[in-house]
Amino acid sequence: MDHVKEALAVIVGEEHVSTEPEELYIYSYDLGTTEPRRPDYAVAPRTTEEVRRIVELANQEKIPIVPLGGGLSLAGLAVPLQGGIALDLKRMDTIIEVSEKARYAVVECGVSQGQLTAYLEKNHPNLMHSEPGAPPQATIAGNVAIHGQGDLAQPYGFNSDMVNGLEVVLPTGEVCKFGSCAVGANWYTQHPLPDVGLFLGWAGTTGIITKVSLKLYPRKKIQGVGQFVVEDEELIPEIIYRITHTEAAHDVVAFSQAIPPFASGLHHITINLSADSEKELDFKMELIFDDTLGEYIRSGDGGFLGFNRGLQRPQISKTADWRKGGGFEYVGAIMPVETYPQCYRRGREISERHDIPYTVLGRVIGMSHAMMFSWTYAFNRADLETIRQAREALHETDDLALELGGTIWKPGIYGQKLVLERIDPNTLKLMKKVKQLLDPNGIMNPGNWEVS
Amino acid sequence: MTLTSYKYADTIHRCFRCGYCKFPTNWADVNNCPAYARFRMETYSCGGRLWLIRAWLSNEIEWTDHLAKIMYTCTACKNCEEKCPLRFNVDIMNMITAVKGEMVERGLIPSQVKDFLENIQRQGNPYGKARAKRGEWTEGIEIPKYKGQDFLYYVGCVGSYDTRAQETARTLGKVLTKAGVSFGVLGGEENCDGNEVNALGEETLFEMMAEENVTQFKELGVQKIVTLSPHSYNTFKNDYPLHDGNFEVFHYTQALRDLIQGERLDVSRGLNTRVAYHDPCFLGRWNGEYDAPRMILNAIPGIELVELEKNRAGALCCGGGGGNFYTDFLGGSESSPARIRAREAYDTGANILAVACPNCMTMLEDAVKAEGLEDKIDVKDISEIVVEATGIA
Amino acid sequence: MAEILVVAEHRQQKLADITLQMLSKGSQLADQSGAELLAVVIGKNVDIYAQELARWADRVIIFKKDELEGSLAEPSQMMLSSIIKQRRPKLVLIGHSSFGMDLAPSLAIELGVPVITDCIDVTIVSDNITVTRSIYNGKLNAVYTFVPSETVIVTGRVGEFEVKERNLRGQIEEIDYTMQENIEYKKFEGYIEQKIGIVDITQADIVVSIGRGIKEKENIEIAQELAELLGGVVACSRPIVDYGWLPSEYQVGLSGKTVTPKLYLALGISGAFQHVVGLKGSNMVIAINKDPRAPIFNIADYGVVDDIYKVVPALIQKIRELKD
Amino acid sequence: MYELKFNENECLSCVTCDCLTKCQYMDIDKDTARTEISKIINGEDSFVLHNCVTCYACEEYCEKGNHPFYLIVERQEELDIPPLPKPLIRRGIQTGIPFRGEPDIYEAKEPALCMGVFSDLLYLIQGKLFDGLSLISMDPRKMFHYFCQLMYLHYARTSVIKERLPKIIETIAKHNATEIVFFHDECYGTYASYAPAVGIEVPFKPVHLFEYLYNRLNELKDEIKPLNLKVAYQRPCSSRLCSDKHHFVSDIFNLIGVENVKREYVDENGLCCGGTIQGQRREGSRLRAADVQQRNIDDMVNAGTEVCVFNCPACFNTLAALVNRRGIRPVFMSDLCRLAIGEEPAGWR
Amino acid sequence: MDVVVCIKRVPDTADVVEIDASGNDIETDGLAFKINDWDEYALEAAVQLTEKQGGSIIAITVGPKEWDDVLRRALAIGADRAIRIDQDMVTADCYAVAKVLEALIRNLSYDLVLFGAQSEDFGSAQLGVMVAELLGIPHASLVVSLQVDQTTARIKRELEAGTLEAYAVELPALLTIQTGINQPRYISMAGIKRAMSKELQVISLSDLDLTQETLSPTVMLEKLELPPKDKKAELISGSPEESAEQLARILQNSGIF
Repeated sequence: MDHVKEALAVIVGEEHVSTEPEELYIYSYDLGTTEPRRPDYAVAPRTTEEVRRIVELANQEKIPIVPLGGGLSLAGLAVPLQGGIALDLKRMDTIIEVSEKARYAVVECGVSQGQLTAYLEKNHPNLMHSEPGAPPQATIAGNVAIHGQGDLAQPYGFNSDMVNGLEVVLPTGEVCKFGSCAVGANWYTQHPLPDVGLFLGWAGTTGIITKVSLKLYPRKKIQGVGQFVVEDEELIPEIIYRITHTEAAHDVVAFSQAIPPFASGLHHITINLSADSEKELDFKMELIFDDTLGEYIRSGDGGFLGFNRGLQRPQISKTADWRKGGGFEYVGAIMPVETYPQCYRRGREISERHDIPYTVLGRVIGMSHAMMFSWTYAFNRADLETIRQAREALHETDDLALELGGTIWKPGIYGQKLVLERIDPNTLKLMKKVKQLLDPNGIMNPGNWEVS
Repeated sequence: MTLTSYKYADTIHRCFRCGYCKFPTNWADVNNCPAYARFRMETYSCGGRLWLIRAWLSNEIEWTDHLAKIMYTCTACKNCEEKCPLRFNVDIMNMITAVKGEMVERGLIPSQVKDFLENIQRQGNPYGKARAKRGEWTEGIEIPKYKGQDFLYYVGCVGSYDTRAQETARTLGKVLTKAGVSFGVLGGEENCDGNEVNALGEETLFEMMAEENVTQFKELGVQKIVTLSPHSYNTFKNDYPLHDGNFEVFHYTQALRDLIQGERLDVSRGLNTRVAYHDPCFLGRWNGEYDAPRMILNAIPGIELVELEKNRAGALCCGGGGGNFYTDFLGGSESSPARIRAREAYDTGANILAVACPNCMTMLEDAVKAEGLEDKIDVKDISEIVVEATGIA
Repeated sequence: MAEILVVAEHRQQKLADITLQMLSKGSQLADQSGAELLAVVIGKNVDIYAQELARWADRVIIFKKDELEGSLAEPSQMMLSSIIKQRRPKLVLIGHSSFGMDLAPSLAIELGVPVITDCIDVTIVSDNITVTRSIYNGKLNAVYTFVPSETVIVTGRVGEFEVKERNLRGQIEEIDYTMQENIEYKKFEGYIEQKIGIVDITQADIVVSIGRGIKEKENIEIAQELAELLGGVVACSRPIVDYGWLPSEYQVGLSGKTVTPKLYLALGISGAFQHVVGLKGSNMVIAINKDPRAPIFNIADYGVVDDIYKVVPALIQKIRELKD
Repeated sequence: MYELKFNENECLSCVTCDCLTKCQYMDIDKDTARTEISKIINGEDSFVLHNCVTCYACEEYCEKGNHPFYLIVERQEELDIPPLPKPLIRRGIQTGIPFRGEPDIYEAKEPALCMGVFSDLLYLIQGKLFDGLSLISMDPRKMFHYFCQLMYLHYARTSVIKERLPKIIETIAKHNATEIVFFHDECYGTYASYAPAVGIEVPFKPVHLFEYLYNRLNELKDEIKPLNLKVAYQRPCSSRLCSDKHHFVSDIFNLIGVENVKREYVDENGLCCGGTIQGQRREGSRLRAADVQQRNIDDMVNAGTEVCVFNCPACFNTLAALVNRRGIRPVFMSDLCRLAIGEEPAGWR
Repeated sequence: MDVVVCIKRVPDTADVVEIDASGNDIETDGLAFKINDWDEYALEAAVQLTEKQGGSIIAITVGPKEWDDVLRRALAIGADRAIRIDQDMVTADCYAVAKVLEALIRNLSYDLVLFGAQSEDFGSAQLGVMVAELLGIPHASLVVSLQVDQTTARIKRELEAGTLEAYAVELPALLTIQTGINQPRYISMAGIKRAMSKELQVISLSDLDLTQETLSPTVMLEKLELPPKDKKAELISGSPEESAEQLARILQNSGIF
């Protein structure tokens, strides 16, 4: 047995480290189009201390570490581009604390979105967190590490804006806390101390987030989704502007897709509402669907499709089966809401050029401050040609996003390159300094955000 | 090697590995895949398995003992089929069983599975105990041999050989007698039902066993069967018809429910206690019977039935399915599914963890002990609870 | 005068224990039946064994052949058959060892005399030799006699015959034997020594040993845990090595190591003799096994008939409690 | 091209004008009715064309078996007075496009039952009542090949119906069943009423689900245990196309021993579920629908309804949750019947 | 590389073995029978050899009709054909059996003859070596490693105390195989069924020019008896926890901790 494996086994226990071809195979794959790359070790630690010791070891041995939670980024961020240790953090799944009154939850990095949702439903029915559309095994920490957004993005912004504090294992092995928790025991605020921006959005290249304190928000008794449909994409920015102006909606998402046919060429806007009473609900419904959108209905340009109570849990993975192919990947970009019409038209062109049924979606972030616009490309895992097509389409879309004045969210290698080419040189310099300072041996998820 | 024969070669790539297969009905944790709960590496999740099968089919990985073990840690609990949002989900079990079949054909199976199947071939039970001793569980009690009564009471291997499960088998015998049911057992002439053999991928062996049993049942004029084990129930009900064995099959909880509702079994004596019921996979997810056992428990005065957090279609498997009650790939750890389940049961505050399957019984009773909870919660079979409620000594 | 011949076995400048066991049995039988005990030793500078052999045997015959190496079954057969033909001993005793297994059957065929192997007892009553064998994995004994024959060959099970010191001064004679053929068809290529593992189980005071009953490789951990708790080491019986779950240096028994600990804790070990011979020297043997009929219970001081998974974790817990 | 068979003279000579005077969504007296009808007949604009909630009821009100509703809808299309906003109409029309390959055509044994576009509701036709039926349109991916299209009456797009329906009929006919029970009475209405009305030929005999249920229940009479429930029936718009079958509702209720509560909005006066109204273009449609639903459910509650019985999955989708919130249990007729013969339908738990 | 593998059918003694009325045989009613463990390793070794370098495998045995099942199994494992000498010799002495086998093998073409090192039932571990001597070919017992080229077998024998010894043995040779030399594969029911089509030849003693007389025994089984329970463990009873409790005390009192 090689000495690194032995050392790892001492840290996490024999059962939680593997060099077997099977584990290495599975951890070499992302669910998207990224080429696989085998790690040398698959390791599943249980505690921050174990993570710390693994990082120490990796520094001595100069072995890369690639942390992953759900491993669902799709952009290949969890593929060990330069081998090393695939660090599966899902065993670190304790929900440490929920503060009902201060509305926050402290969780270990392996806690999944679904786990927190279920936990809150059961124990804190008046609280909710901003849950992304990803499958429920996506983790809280992974999501903030890539600036994810969830179904509360419209009123409250990015999930990474909801961070109250972090515990991070630095690439050199120190364990640091950020936010109020660094001073006292409480995890109730990130400010006014020096901010934690050195780790959010870095996709695990500057450290391993081991604990997160996440803001929670009021969850009202009645949850529901209203749907509004328009034919003319040009209307979308204005409609979104008006809806957000009411401050009465939660999640606001506009989408259009080729399959199923009913959605083709149309734009569905889903509007999540919540209320504690029928009265409040009626008021909000009237405010949005009659007062705000009524004129579109009367003119015949927009249609009210109805309102359903209860929140449908998103099952985005169904997209993967459209071509009976078990795969899809998307480019998500943070775009100005005004660009929705071009995003739709140009995206549709790209899809049709690569003959992939088009799927586009814009989720409003903040009060129309921005939207996360995604172009999704399904492929057939068993058909390399379709994977190649999808990959091309994705790259063209990366270019498009920047061309339209947007920024790519959780870009893969190709997108990262584009961003770094365009980024302000001084910012780039600073990023280099930060990276070199934090990760002198360059062991953290190397190949990603390679600024040096 | 390429598995030209592999039946699902053109669908297996459709798994996206999104991970729904790991979840209970609510999303409380990712531990509802027993094997994944035990080992917590992606390879042991249903998705991991499907990807590995595909990799094996396409020669991306070689066969290894480890690969075989990963496949055989699947307890065939069907949680994945229940939770997978994609349309091919109905085939997931078959996909895994089929690859086990390939391994069986090549003889590439873990030693424990080899022992299991060879013991079956030799002695007709997984334990390798003497075929001749199969009837011994009936010693010391009045239990009629089957000769044309209304019901054949089929006990199965675990009930026939496992000392704890033997008690259950005898108890159920008493209850049926008390209710005046006309039934009989095969005792030493009983043969293994083959449900696990099938799940382990030994298709041909299973077919032989099924055909032998069908012939025997027909010769004896069997029409209705009541089984102790949901595993037997499952294969009699769903597989035997394909081997021209069409019998009216009941799991004993269905029979007891009818007896109680038909007032042939008086449980009015009652039992003052708190009971949590564990759904066996082969009764629940495999055959959709979630209510019969609950109806029985609810019919007993004094019993407060509480639900485990994961119940019905979202129940966590005891880890004993797919032969694992014998091969025990998931044993020996705090994260063994049975021990997780034992802790969940304890958290409900129940005094009794009720089971309706001899495999669950042995798995969970051991787990309760391993967790040091034996003074806090008893594992009892529903028939044993009924016996107390009827006041049969 | 009638003779009983014991074939001495040695390897790497050491006389095998089995030889002393055979000599002890042989001399006892010789006394009873008023026969002479003859010890024969064959091989490379075997004169070094002469004195020791002479303490048991009335006569020691040495075939010194320095060109001979390895376990010598074939050359031994040649020389033995010659001397047996010439001296006609009534009984030839050989250890049922790797050496004896290679030698005895073919020797018997060559001489056309009866042979019974792996005996756990030999008696001579009024010239009739009776032997007992242990069969069906220790579940039964079988008693055998021979058809009348000038010479019979018996091989004795290792560890079954107690060594009783004697202090004769048997006479030593060296025979110079010239081999008609030198053995081309079977070339010795050397010994492969057991690599000493990380732990040397032969030196341990406490041995927690696991057998087939452990069922699953991962479960070795609980044995490990118990061993560590008691400051001992883990060992195992043959199946565990055959499964490839532990390297062979952890194996106790005939083909493995012989251990002499204060405590030998046998977990899920049935107790086949090949294993049991390796732990005879233990002060205390405790066995935990599901099967009440497991032979291990015949040699253990204490036994628990139960599943090791139920008992061992509980035991670990209890020991912890008692410790603090 | 297919032509609506509408007898103008008979209509113009009508004394009652029930079609409009009985309308529950427009308050119209006889004289206004007469003038508006003649406008409609002559292809002129009329407020009726704008205010119609497309509830189908006038098809039933018309004593002469003329087709006032079909006429209204044709005129709405001709004069481009769509009752719904454009995007909803386009969405609706696109919904009917099959996109998951061709259906597999097999010989259906008699009696056959066609699920139409409700293939994923197979759980509603389980048990003894449906034993031995051979099913048509069981695959949700192929169900739009069996879509009766009549929904487009709500969209004022009879052109689409006329264009697509023959192909659909052809597909169903390929299964070679002479008698076909239709799960949804919108399908039944299509083949029993609409197709003949516009002269599309139907080569099989449609059977109404309730008629089938009623007969099966009679066969299983001795297994029926009276349910003793107080029920209200939510009449779907399409049942107005086959009012001759409506009596089976009460026949079945009598057979299975449930009490059809006395209430205002029953039978001829039944109210629309509001599903289509809420999306209409006309000012205040959403609130109008809410009001209709409110009145409908209040009426059920006041009549002491325990169970609200549905035939149409669309009504069920719009109303089930609402009635439930008012303590009334929503259930499909088929499940209610299964309950009566001692089965335990999944929909009941 | 042509290999002859000699196999035996033995009772599955998982459960208790009882002595029958005669006193010198066991009660076979209700016993299941199987191929001798060691022989399965021998067959696997043969199959692995021929899989690598081609050649054929003949499985042979001496026994009555029922013994066909182990030959079928051998065929399923990979033997090309099988021969059964139709003669019940379960209680006969090894010498006689050796003579019969030798008479058969002598007429077969082979480079290698493999036996299991011993049998599960009587375990005399002598038959193979006797046959070798009768055939006049080199032999080695307790083989735990085997590599073969055209003329030689490179083998390792298992000695005591974990030591092995290596030999180069000229072919043709006879080896007795020790467990652990390989991992015998599982034989599926389908495999056994397929093997039904393979040739299973049955011959009689006379076919080998042997008579009962030539097989007169050299040793006699007088009786079977239960082994004396010299020393029996003091059994600790009770629930796992109770026994654990007692054990812990015993260990503590004897100063183990």
